[in-house]
Amino acid sequence: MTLLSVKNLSVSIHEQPIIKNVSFNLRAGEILALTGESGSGKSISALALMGLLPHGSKKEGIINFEGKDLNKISEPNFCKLRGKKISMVFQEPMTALNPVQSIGKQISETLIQHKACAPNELKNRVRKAMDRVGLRDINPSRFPHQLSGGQRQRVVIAMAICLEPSILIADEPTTALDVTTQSKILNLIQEFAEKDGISIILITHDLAIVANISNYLLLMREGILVDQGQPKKVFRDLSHPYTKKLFSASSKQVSFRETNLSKEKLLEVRAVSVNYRSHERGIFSKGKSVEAVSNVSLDIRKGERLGLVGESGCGKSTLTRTILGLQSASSGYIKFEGQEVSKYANSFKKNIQVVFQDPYGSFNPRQKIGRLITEPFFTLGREAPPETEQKIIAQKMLKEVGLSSESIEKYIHEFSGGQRQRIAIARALVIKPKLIIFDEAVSALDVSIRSQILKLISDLTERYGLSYLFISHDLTVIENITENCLVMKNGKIVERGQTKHILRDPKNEYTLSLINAAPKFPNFLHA
Amino acid sequence: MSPICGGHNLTGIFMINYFFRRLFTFVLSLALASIVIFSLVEIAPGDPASFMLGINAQADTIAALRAELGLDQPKISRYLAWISGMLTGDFGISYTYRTNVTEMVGDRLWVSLPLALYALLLSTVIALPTGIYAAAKRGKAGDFTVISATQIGIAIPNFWFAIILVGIFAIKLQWFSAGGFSGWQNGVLNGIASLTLPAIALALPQAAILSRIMRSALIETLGEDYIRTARAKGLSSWQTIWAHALRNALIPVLTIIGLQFSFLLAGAIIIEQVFYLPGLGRLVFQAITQRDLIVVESVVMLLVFAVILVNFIVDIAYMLVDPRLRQDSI
Amino acid sequence: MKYHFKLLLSAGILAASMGIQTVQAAKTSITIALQLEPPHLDPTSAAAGAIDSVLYSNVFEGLTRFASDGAVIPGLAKSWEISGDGKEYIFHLNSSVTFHDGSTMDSSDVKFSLDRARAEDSTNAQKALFSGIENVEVLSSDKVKVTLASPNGSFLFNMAWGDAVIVAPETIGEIKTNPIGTGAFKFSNWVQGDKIELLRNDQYWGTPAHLESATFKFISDPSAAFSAMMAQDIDAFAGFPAPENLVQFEADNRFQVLVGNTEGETILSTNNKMPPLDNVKVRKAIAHAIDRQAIIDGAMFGYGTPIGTHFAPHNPDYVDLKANSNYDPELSKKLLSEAGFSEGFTTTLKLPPPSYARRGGEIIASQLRAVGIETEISNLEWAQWLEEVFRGKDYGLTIVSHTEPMDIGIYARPEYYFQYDSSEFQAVIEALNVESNTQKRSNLLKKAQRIISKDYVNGYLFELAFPTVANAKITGLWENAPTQATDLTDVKWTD
Amino acid sequence: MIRPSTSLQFGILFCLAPLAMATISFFWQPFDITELNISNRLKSVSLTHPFGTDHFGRDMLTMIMVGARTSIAVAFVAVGIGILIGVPLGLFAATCRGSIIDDGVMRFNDLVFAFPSLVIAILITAIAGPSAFNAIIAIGIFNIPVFARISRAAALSLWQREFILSAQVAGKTGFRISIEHILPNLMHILIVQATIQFSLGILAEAGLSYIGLGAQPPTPSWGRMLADAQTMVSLAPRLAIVPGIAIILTVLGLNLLGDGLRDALDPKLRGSIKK
Repeated sequence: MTLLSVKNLSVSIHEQPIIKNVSFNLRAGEILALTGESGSGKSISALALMGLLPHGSKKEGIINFEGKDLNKISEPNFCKLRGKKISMVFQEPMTALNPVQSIGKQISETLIQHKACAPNELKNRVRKAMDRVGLRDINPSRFPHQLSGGQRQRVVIAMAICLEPSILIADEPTTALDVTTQSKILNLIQEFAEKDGISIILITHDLAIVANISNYLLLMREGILVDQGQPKKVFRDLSHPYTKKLFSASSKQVSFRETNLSKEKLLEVRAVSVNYRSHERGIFSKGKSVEAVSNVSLDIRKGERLGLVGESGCGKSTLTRTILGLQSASSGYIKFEGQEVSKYANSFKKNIQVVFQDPYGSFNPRQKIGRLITEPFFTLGREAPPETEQKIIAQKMLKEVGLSSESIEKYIHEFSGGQRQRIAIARALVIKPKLIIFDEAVSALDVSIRSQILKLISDLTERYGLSYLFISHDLTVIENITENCLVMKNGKIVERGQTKHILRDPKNEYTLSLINAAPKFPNFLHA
Repeated sequence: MSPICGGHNLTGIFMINYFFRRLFTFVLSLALASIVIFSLVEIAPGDPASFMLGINAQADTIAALRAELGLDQPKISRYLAWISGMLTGDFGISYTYRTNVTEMVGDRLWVSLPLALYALLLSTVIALPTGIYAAAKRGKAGDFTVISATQIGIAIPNFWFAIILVGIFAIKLQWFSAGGFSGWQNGVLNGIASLTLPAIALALPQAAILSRIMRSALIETLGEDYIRTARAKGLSSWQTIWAHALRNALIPVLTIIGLQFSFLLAGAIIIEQVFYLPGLGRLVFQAITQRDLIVVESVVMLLVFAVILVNFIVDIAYMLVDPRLRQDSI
Repeated sequence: MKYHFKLLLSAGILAASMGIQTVQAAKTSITIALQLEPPHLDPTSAAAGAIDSVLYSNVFEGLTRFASDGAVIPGLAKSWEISGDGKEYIFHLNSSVTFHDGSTMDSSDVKFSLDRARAEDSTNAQKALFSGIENVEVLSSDKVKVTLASPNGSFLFNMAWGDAVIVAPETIGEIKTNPIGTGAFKFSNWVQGDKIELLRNDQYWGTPAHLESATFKFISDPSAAFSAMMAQDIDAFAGFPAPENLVQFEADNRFQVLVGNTEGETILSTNNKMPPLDNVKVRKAIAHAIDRQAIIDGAMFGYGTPIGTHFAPHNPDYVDLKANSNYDPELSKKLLSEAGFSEGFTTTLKLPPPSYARRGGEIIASQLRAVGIETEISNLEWAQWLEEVFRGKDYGLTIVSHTEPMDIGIYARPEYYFQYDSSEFQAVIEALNVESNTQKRSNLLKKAQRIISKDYVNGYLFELAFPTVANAKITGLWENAPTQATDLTDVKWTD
Repeated sequence: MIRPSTSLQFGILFCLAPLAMATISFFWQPFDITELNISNRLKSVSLTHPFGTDHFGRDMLTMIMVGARTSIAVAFVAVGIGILIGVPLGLFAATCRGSIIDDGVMRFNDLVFAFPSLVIAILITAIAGPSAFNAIIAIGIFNIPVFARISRAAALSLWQREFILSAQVAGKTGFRISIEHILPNLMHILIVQATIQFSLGILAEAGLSYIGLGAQPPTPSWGRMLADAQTMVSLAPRLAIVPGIAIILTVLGLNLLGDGLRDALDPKLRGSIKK
């Protein structure tokens, strides 16, 4: 039975077309996956279905729901549908809740708005909805900031399903969450479809999730529906070239040549702990201190490619900052090529570089690429080559990372995310360091671009004989690009060893849960 | 900062702790302010005794008066006497008026405080609805009208506006008196009537500023994710504004209202001059020209105290409005 | 019902209706505005003219007093005898004079008042007035003898000043906030920064006042003064601060405008010790560079009488010496080059707050510039002016109105801020001080005027006018201001 | 709503007019305003005197032109003081974020904010005498915390950005990073704030001059013209209206300029559609 049918839906914002002529049907109890890379228009499609497009947008086409065209019904009537018949869950649980209202109040709002129950029943209904989404132990009088990200997402889901809507639109509901939390939330969503017969429109960029839980998939690219069908069939046939490209990027292993490691230690981290002082302090008492990194030791040998896996808040960023000398360790020491590292030692700084996660925040938007890339030369001090030579090196480096040498005169906003990450790599390489730290360097990138960047990293490090520490929350990335790896949890290293071994045969329970939770393409595809 | 530590006890302890920390800086600021004020006033050239006795006075007469006023004491002991007096609520005796400063300030506050509150009320009553309206209608004609009006409102000097108000409503139409204050003992309505024109003159630019801040705070809040969440629950856009956006948007607005209050209390000097109101501003202005040092010091200190107190209250009020602040540090 | 109706009325309409009520109720009371508020209410311990403006003759009286034309007439003393050597004065006091607190005023109060004013620790701003007194003796309850160290021709005049009023020892402690005098009005209430209220003294020893009550309001801002008068919030304004608005009041039949004369000689005070102003030629050049009429027109909108010396033109002893310093820029330039300043020079012009000084200063600066003298104008508050100019003598030129009556004697004080030191002049004043013969006094005064005029001590501009704006139905207000007083004893409403 | 370009256009137009008048007055003035011609006073609007003459017989148009110089100069220098002291202070505080110094700078800000600005301005002129220079100081002092606060807040968020981390990795000092990376990135905020403070400065100058504490004769300023006109409002209203409108239009222009610049300089709006 078709619950919702969309015909020729087009949306433009400020005269700029965002989605063009999208048509699809949603049947009862189905999980429809809407997928595509960033900018493909999947979120806008969802908002169009909800009638919540941003200011200045125009939509055309027909959205048929229960015999009515949602594009035509009045705003007050649409309000009666939202939350009751069609509800939505958003990507960012951290900001999706009103910070100054208790969660119970926010959940009950859906009930009150649609006059679903008598006031004296409200409490029970809220409790029931919270129990349903797995918040059995949480008091409804809590405020959002007192909950973890996963718990908040459950609150948002509770608000969305407490009136048992026909359709639940979930817009990247797990992207902002840790992998272990992600699988639990996905299970919950799946349950709604199976047990309660709620039709789900799941928006995600992750093809593995699509393959695992959806009944039907729609693949969008630049506002156009390019491929659709049952996931099993779509992924097996890979008839559309774009589908094929995406699929191989998500699943393919980067070619990775194993090298012989020398015994020589490049970086030696010994028993390093880092304490943070909490800001909550009294007038007379100092704040209690929180241990972000606890007794961590690690070595990186010359030519070694080491991975560090951990979920958010595990202390990996603090560790990076400590290694980079931006943060001082409370105890332990760090040696580079056998010499203890102090914060200001330039001999060390010129041999280490870093690539950060956010391609948008990594560059000063007011400087030209040429200046941005040559910034690391500053570490060389008087040894730095003259400016003209720096420019030549910069141009060469840009070519190495696959950009034209004219880019040197451009500003950073003229580049896409992937290109920016290439520039970041060029910047890291420009002074030929011995060690590079990649801090979640590909996490913000779309899957097809991610595989390109990973390949570039792999190629370049091989060519320059670099060692690196690759930090990521994503096991599949680590698997593809490191030979050894460490697993970190709550500031401690819980497991270490060869990446292959760890992934195949984890010793630690936490590592195991990480591996199990990571979405993988189901076996039916490999058959 | 860990997300799940917020038991009620902990929160309570934190709040008390926070309160005392703020109190500490509050007192420190006051102490610093008192030193600054005292030094500023002391280095001002001009002697209260010579001022009072005029051009025919003899040197011994001036010396006698200086002794009578205590001006022959060393600066440090005068400062300490002033501070310890203030702490016990005794602001000293005015050099020129020869009356208790506490009483004098008290009398003036009966004009300045109602005037400030009246102007603040007017400005809030005008600004909040227009700001909310403009935010709700952003990009449309209504928004344009409000924005244009506020732009002009900000640009008009309030004393200039005051002169025009007097010209129209006091001299031409004779609806209101041109100034002065009839006193509360002649009836509350009388008092309010004599404060109406000054309050309007003071409120206009304040309302324009507040309206703009209300608008932009609300627009910013309306862009938050939780607004979309609320809309997805089925709330209409007006319901969303009332139930979710307004309370969050009110936080910056509250700050500005706090600042405006202290500004209105102290900044009405020119308006008080135009309407010859016996308010605090005119008192301090007059005291400066007459070198009535003790009055200047005490009133300025009182005004600074008011501002710091309002900030303190606003800070504490934040904590009550925003549950996050009860735990996180600021 | 009525109450509710009232509440529903807008504040504006209410205020308007109240306005009508005040007009009807105003027959026996008056609201009169002054520019300056008294700092406190003791006329015997401050220079502030504002104290006299409210209290002189209304609340406090002296042995003698000024009449509205400036003549010295009997006050609390109904008559007096002067000994042949001019050193002893016996005053006969009016009997049945009581203070407002009911106690009688007798010769012991007179002794107390005069002794207090001349005491070592006195804070009387005009202590010099009493310096010649050697002894005060109570002869009987209504007779008091004052002995002077040397004869003083202006002693009776001095006793008419506000600083010489008679106060009672029992009430002196609170005089600054609760003045108890013998006048036709008693002090009732003071709302600081706003107004002072007086009530009729029904036990007054003399002719009782017509008004039952009077309110003095203080409006310092000239434009507020205009608005308040125009909106009829006040019934009269004594010493209206904005002469430019007088035309409008004159044209409006709701109002009357009284322009009286004052004792205020407005002069371009000159530092006679500061080069090049120590050169009499330079001072003469300045005097001829000034166009008095332009200043009177520009700064005072035509109100003011040009003067050529430091003397009030309405005084019978006045000599018209304007011709000594007629407007003649060419002569001025010539004098400058004779003095060796053909290229001109630069000096300072420090201006106190009143508009005659601020506006007049701008005009004078422009007139001096025309003959080559540059002035650096700086505007000072009174406190600064007293410190810098008056006491510090750090100035070249300044403009100020000397409002004390008969104050030509200041030119005899070489340490005075003009720093004029002329033995010839000093001798004249010394002679004057001991002279009580009227004709001889007159000759001496005329001589004194001529000396300072030919020495060009200061630039003599104009005698300050004293404009009073009042409701057309009020009579009995003083037109002139022989001293700073707003005598209400004779004021009444006509229908 | 006014589209960014519209408000920018109007803003530039309204700001250029007084600027042009001020500039022209340096080379050419319709009349000599240092020469007072009392007999010519209070002449009403005519061809020779488009705005009439004032109480000293000076040409009002010339007064407005020359007055623009003072008003603009006072506001401009006062903003300059605020920027030159406030911005380094704010940047310094942000560089030492969390430390005692940062705390001290913030407390200093609060303290200055706590003082009633007008009262302090009056005190300053009581100490140093009224003059345009002292008005500048009085207005400038209160600009310091404004700029310190906004530059600190903006710098703090910039310090969290990863490009600052890269600069730190490159071994650059906090001072150098502040100059090279932080300052250019908060320039647009500073420019917008400067236009706002500029307009407030013009209003403040007018207010101070109105009570006689601003520019001193013979220097004309718009505020002083208003002060001179206050008792003549009923006699010749244009004496108050002309400088009043000059002030309003300039302040309006600066505010529109600020709004327009805010939109035009906002990096979020550049190169991509706003989310």
